[in-house]
Amino acid sequence: MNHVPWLTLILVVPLGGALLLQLVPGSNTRAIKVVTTVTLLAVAGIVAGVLVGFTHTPDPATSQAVLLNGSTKPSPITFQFEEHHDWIPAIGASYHLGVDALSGWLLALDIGVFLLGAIVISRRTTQRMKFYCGLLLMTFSATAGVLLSVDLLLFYFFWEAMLIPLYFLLSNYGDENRGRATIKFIIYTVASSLAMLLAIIWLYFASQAALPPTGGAGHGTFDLQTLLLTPLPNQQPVSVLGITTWTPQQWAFLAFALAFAVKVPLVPFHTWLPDSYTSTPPQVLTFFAGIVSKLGAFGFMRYGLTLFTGPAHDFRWVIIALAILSILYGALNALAEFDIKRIVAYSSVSHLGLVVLGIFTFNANGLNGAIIQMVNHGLIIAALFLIVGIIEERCGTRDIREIKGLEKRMPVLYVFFLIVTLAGLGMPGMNTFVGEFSIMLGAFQTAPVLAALIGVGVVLACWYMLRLHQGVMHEPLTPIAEKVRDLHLREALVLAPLVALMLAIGLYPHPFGAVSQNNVSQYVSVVTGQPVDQSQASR
Amino acid sequence: MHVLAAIPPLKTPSANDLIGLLPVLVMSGGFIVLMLLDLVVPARRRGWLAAGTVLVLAAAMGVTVWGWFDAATPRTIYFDAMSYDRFSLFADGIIIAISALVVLISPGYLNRRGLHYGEYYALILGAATGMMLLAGADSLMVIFLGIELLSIALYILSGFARTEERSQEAAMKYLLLGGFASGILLYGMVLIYGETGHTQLPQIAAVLHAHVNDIDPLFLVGVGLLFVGFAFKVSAAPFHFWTPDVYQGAPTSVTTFMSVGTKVAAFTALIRVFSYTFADSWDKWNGIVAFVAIISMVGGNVAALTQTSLKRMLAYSSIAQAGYILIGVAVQGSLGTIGALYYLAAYAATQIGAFAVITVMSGRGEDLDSYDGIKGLAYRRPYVAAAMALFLLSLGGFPPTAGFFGKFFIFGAAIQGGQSSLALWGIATSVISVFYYLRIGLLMYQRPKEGETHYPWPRTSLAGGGVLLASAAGTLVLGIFVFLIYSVATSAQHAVAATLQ
Amino acid sequence: MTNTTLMGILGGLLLVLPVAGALFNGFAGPRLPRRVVNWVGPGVVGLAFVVGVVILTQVLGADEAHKSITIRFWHWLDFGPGNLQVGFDVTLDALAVVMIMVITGVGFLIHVYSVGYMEHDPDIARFFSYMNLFIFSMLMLVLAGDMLFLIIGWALVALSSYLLIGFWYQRPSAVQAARKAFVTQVIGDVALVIAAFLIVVNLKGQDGRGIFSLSLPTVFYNAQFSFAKGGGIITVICVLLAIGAFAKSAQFPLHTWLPDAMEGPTPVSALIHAATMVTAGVYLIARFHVLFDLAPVAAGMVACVGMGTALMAGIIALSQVDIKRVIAYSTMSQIGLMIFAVGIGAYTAGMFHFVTHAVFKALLFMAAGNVIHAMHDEQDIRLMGGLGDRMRNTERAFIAGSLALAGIPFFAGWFSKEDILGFGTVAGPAVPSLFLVGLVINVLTGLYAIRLWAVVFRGEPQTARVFQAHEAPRVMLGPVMILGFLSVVLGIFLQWPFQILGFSAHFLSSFLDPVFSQASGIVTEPSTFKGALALAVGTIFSMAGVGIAYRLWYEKQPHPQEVVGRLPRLLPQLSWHKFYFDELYDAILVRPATAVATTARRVVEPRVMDGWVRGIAQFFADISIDFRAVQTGLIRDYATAMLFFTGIFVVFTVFLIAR
Amino acid sequence: MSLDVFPWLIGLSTALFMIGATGVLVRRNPLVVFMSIELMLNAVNLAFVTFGRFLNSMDGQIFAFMVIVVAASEVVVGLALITTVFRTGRELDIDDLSEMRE
Amino acid sequence: MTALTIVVGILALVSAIGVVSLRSTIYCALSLVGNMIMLATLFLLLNAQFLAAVQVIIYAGAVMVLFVFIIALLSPGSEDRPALDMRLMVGIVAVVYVTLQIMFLVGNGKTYDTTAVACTSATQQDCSKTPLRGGRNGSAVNPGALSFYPDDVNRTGNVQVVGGQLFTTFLLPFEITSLLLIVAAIGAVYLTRHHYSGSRRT
Repeated sequence: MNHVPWLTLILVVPLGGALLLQLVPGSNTRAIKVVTTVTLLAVAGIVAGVLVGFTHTPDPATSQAVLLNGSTKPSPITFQFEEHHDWIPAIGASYHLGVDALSGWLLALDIGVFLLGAIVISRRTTQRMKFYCGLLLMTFSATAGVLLSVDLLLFYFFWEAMLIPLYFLLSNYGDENRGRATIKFIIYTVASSLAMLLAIIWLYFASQAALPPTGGAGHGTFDLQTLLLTPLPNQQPVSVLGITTWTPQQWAFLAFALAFAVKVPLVPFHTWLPDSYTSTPPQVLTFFAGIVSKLGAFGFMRYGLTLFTGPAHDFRWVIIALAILSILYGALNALAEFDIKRIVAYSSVSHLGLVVLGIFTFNANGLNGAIIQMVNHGLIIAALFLIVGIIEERCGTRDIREIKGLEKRMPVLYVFFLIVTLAGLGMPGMNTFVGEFSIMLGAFQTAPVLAALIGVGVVLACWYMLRLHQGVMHEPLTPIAEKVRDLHLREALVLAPLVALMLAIGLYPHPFGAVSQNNVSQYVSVVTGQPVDQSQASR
Repeated sequence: MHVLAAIPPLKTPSANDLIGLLPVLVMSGGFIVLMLLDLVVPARRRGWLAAGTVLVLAAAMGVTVWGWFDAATPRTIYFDAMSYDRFSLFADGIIIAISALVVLISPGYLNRRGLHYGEYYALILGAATGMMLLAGADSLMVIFLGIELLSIALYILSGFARTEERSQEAAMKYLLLGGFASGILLYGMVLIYGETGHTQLPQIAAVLHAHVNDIDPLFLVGVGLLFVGFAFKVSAAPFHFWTPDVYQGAPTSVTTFMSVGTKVAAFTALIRVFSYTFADSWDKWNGIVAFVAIISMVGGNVAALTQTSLKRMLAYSSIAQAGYILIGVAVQGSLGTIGALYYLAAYAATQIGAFAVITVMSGRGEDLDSYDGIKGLAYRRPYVAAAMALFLLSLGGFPPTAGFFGKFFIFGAAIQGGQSSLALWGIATSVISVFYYLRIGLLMYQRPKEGETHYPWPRTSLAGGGVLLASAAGTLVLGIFVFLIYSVATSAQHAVAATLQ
Repeated sequence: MTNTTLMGILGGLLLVLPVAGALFNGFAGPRLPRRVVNWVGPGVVGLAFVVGVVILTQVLGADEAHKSITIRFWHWLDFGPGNLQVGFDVTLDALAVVMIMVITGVGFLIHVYSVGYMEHDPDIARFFSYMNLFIFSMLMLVLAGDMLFLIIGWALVALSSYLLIGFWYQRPSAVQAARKAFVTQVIGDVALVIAAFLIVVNLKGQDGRGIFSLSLPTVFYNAQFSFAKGGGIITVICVLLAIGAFAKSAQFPLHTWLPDAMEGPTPVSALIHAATMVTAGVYLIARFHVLFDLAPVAAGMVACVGMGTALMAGIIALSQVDIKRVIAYSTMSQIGLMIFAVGIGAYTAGMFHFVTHAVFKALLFMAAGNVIHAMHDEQDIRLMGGLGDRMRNTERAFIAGSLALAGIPFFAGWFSKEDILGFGTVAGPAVPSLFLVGLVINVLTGLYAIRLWAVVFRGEPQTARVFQAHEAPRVMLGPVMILGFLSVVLGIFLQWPFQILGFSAHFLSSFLDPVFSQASGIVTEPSTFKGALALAVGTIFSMAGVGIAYRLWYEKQPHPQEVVGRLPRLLPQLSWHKFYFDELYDAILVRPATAVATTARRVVEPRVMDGWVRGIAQFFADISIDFRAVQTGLIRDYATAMLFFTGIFVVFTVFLIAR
Repeated sequence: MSLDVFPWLIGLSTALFMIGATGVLVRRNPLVVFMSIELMLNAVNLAFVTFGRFLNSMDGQIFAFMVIVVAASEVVVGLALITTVFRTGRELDIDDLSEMRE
Repeated sequence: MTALTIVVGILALVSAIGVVSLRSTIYCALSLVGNMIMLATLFLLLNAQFLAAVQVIIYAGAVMVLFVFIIALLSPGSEDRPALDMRLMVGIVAVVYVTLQIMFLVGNGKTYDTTAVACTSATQQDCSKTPLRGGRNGSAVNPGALSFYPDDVNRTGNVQVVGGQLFTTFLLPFEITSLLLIVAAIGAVYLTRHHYSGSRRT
């Protein structure tokens, strides 16, 4: 196929932009911002093109997996816009990109939050803008790479590479605690990711065991499509110190799950998040909180469900329990917190627990809901952090007890904040309701009690979101809030599209289901082992 | 009377042997020439010596590259004294390259430190020659001599700042402990010689292969002692004690050189001896190697965790890196060797870069060594700081840098070889290592406070910048275009396997 | 133009008008002259009322097949066959029309009233924005043709209520009340959502194959095939629906928010917390009557809860001193009756009482609003008294409303309330015990209704402010008078038992019949004799209540304090402290939840969750120091260690490997 | 020389080697430490020659020769270093060389 | 012969202990000289005449003279008493244990044929040509390298044979030693040279 490598362009154009930035003098902040924004706009154009060109119900034959014996077979998950080149031929690692509905939506979110991140940069809030913008563009490339790669090694490559620009961003911008928080984040992530690396290597050798005696590739594979169609050898449980534990495949799943659970994060692997989110400035958080944590959930769905169907079932309830724990625990912490940024951070823990729960329902409603909720969360968390950031900047404190009655001084912010709060608490009619309802339905189909537990979480969410919103907006003005000014036009223009999207998705979420249902049914089919048409009629 | 009939006839070396020795010949020739040149070059023009050294190294590199194609079929020269194969040429290439990089950053550094003497270049070349001999050695005798050649040169280089107490102390420690370790190494060689009747590796391998089920404990003791000797040279724990002290005390450019060169050469020999010559008794010695690997990874990384001296931190880090590479030795299978070679290349590019930053940034007074010295570096020398950060990330094993694929292949080898526990140790300690690498990064990017004085970093010279650029490029190329070095390492592995199995 | 298209346009218009008003007032309002806002706010609701009337005529004129029309605006969500598929549907039928008429009609009057009431408030635009949003939400709720949209509307009214309760956001008590109301509502939402799940998962078609749909017509049509009458699942569904309804309608045990909600401006109380929103629970049960008919146990529970709440609220209303709270408890009590009605299957009766109650309760609130307005925001009735001389028209309207509330014959409330009690004699659990409770409630209603009138408007003025009070302006008085008129005649108009002047007898019943005709469990009318008896007894009790109250509070013979003194101490205590529900919930829900949250944040998070991370970090930092201590700097130590480990290797080799 | 002495010579060599090693551990005078190292190398030489004798191999003697040469050069460098370090008249104690630690 | 060996061996041991235990540096050096001479004697007994000569000339001669010279230069009277501490314990245990262990391993019957008589010439009969296991195994691989019987070598001349080997089979190692010596020389010169600043005028 001789088509334009659109997906490669998505990865390369930002890097090109970052290089171009080096030619701009550091003092010319306007030019730097223009270059960054234009680069991202160009990428946004490509992403939009890809999404428009995305076929809702593609012919499965268009996405062929190359088996280890050299033959091809339709991939269980249909990817589009595929690009396939050798990378390290000796070990069968390939540069294999592709997009499915899951990655498509997240890609849209990705470019969205990064564009937002680029727009909110200002000379006032961001020193050394060239450095910053370069890192921003690199982070985008890495996150997009995570979403687009179909090869496990390539996926891991981007997964870890993402940490580098993030490390610089987090360690250079933020309050005085940023150093510790950054190291905590990186260590957490690296520790879990390295476990995943071992699991990836194990998968490779396990696939090698399935090689035909003669002919074929001669080596194992990292390719997701191939791995999905490669039977793994029979597994004996590993015994550690004489105690029989799990099979290697189960261990591998646990390693993957750990990596994703940290990134999401699921309680009890979450403690990096409040620290990190609290010490990071809002312009970084727009994309850091906006996309990075979704990648964990993405991983659960893309790899956890597909490569490890057996272990995913074995440990399903463990993950679900952690997800429920995250929902409730995050909510409780948000409820007792006084730092407005940390409240938002804990709310994020709670929300993302729901996403993971949706994924582990193993049915179309849950998975579709999870996809929607990932996008929603990206929008909400970005908006919330921007708002909280504005409040912090105006008031000079983050203590909810010291800020009150802002509605009087900031009526415009109040409206935005209200809508975002409502979205955050899952108000029916808002975007999150679509996702939450779907996930709850999926969870209900899995086990009714889950829906009830989520219900408790929803009530708590309502409580803490209102506590946050009312806490800063209502009651008589405190001295600290006496002189604050309302939103600038710029700030309002940044928040407006986010809020508009929240309302729009709530009003017309139809595109989500329309685009995703084909791929989602494939995921469900893979994880449940039922054929695609049957898996659709779950229960 | 047939007096001579009773003893074997003498064998005569041929011209082919000389061809196989070409890289070493160029180096040693250059060594002699530079030593003589030093006598005539005026003191103010010692930069010329550096240029001359680089020329020699370039010539050697040319010969090595030529040899890569010439030695498509591996062979041994001088009656199994050395091998002429891609395995040793791989190491030669790295050694020559890092020597060139070190020589490029040296004049500026030595001038600032008031140490710019001509002997320096001759000694660097001498040590490099020793390293190449060690890397190509195919007999115990050449291994020993190679080690001694490089060691003696490095003893002197460590004490090159002869008026400084730290430098003296470093040299003394290195010398005494080095001699001690040489003794242990030699005793191991004796036992192996006594148990096999030979000192040439191919013949030892043949003996072992023929008697694989009948291994004498004494031989294994010899293997163990030999390994101790090697472990000392690659600074693997618990034989690493000299490393931090010597790295810290020696002039930084020397540390740069020896931290990479010694390791590359010694590991090349170690792999040749253990993974291939002793391959048949792998199950007898792999426990010890794995033990040392684990101790190195844990000890190196943990001790580096709370360091406040840059050079010591990098020293402990290099101990840990030795542990990772040892995993490649401890596991059976070609991937272990390939991984170790890849790791060595990656380590060379990265470590030389990291030390080069310290070298290039060292001012006239004390060496840049304390953590305080790099605080806020990014605000004054953004590109240098960025390069340093890249090297640190590579040491930490982040893609898209070289370090990632080094670890990837090593862990892959461990899993393939059924030694997942080693890989687990590896990742656990990698996590620890990330902590202290990133801490340096944080310091460099720490915003300087108003009116705060900082370490007087010198201006970056063209050569210094070039070296940093080259290391950074190498780090990235090894991290992205993996197949380049991977295929090279694979053919190196094929070569060593062909000569010894 | 087909009927469906027209109805679609009308339905759309109905929804769009208030939304447009809300957006206009919200965004443009603050920058426009006050007059514009004052026109736009009520105007859009008035227009909606007109549209509602057109819809009414359409439904009245429709043939049998088109009595209920469902229009799909757009596909809302589609996860593929067998999974969630939802359309934005609007259902227009008699039940919806009745609701529309009340919502837009009463709503319009209250909007007009607000123009006067909020005259001095600078945030009038925001106020009308919220009010319009409420009208939209309520319409969404009643028009929804899909359970999901019903839930959306359900939650949106809660939102509007929240916004309006907390309208005066600088009052901490208002903020608290708003949050309390909203959280309680969310509990109801969750119950509804789970009910929806139970329905969608269990719904089956005639052929026994699963139908994955939340479309209300589909659900109602297929309910009979999916659920066995009295089965466990349908009972759970109905209990959950009922919980939703209880939350919205302030029924036990989710009732505590309503009195607090009186923190909002009085028009809000009139519109939301009396006339419309709180009765949505009644609407919900009526709407889902098909399901409730299949679950007699759940329906019985609903009836009991309704009657119980009615009794409890009646008792509480007796002792309260805040004018709005008295009316609020009265509302709670009356809604209890409605809930009782729909619980026993008397859906029409319930809806009838909803309509009349909307009228007279809105009236009472607005009249109370006039009083508060005149008293400069004073709400304590103990500080009033004798206002009737200064606010004659208001007093007249108030009396009309009170009598309607008390169920004095031929007032609107009499028709509807006695209708419900009549059904109580033949249907529901434990007949006729709940009817007997109803009689008690009749007495209580008379008592508190007349007490309020007597204390506020009669007697001696208690403060100087009373003397400055003056009648409300026309814009406020007008709606009050209109509603006062309706309180008198509406019952006659809607349920006059004889055919007269072209209006059919029992107009409302016949209008609603097509909706409830499917209902299998609809109660039979009580026999004429029983009905007449119940009517008579009920009326007597109501009149008795009024009479006693008149004696006690107007004539003060005996003085009410003496009577209270003669009662068991517990009763007035319970009444005054609202049966201690706030304290109870605080003790068993709020405090424990807060304590758990605080523990999570202060103890679990730093010690446990972060503790294991920090513990590991600290551990490594500690052993790092130990490791470094090994590095003594002494050459001899280094050599010793090397020799030692070499020896270890020798031992290891000889004794472990070489064996 | 008969084969009977073979194990004794190897044993002697080991003993000398370990005595040398012990010398490195216990002595503080750098010169004596150095001598101890020389002792170790000598012990190795003895083993080389012994093995070579009974293996009928020349490698042992050649190797021993190399060891002697190496030892000599090490001594040259080592003594030069010791003179540099201790020339200033400080006490001959290697324990003083412990500025760098941990 | 054997008696001489035993005596020389014991003397070597004693002088070695002297090196590490004597307090005065100069005595240590003298002990080392003694030790070297004993070893040279053993070399002679083991038919390594060239090596014995080298040992005496280079070691006992040149190297030890250098030692004594430096001792005299730096600290003629310095004393150094080994302390009784952990290090000494490790050392003593190591000496005793390792020596016994190695001897035990050597004498386990596998390392060498305890009953055999070693041949001294290729043509000798009634003896073992490969008394050591290493010889037995090794000669199967490369018999040429393992056929330097002492009598045959002596007949040619030990020095001639060693020299011949050095310049043929072991040419490369031999050349490396030359490099080594140059490096050592440069180093020694550099380290001991007087300090100067600026240009050099030697």
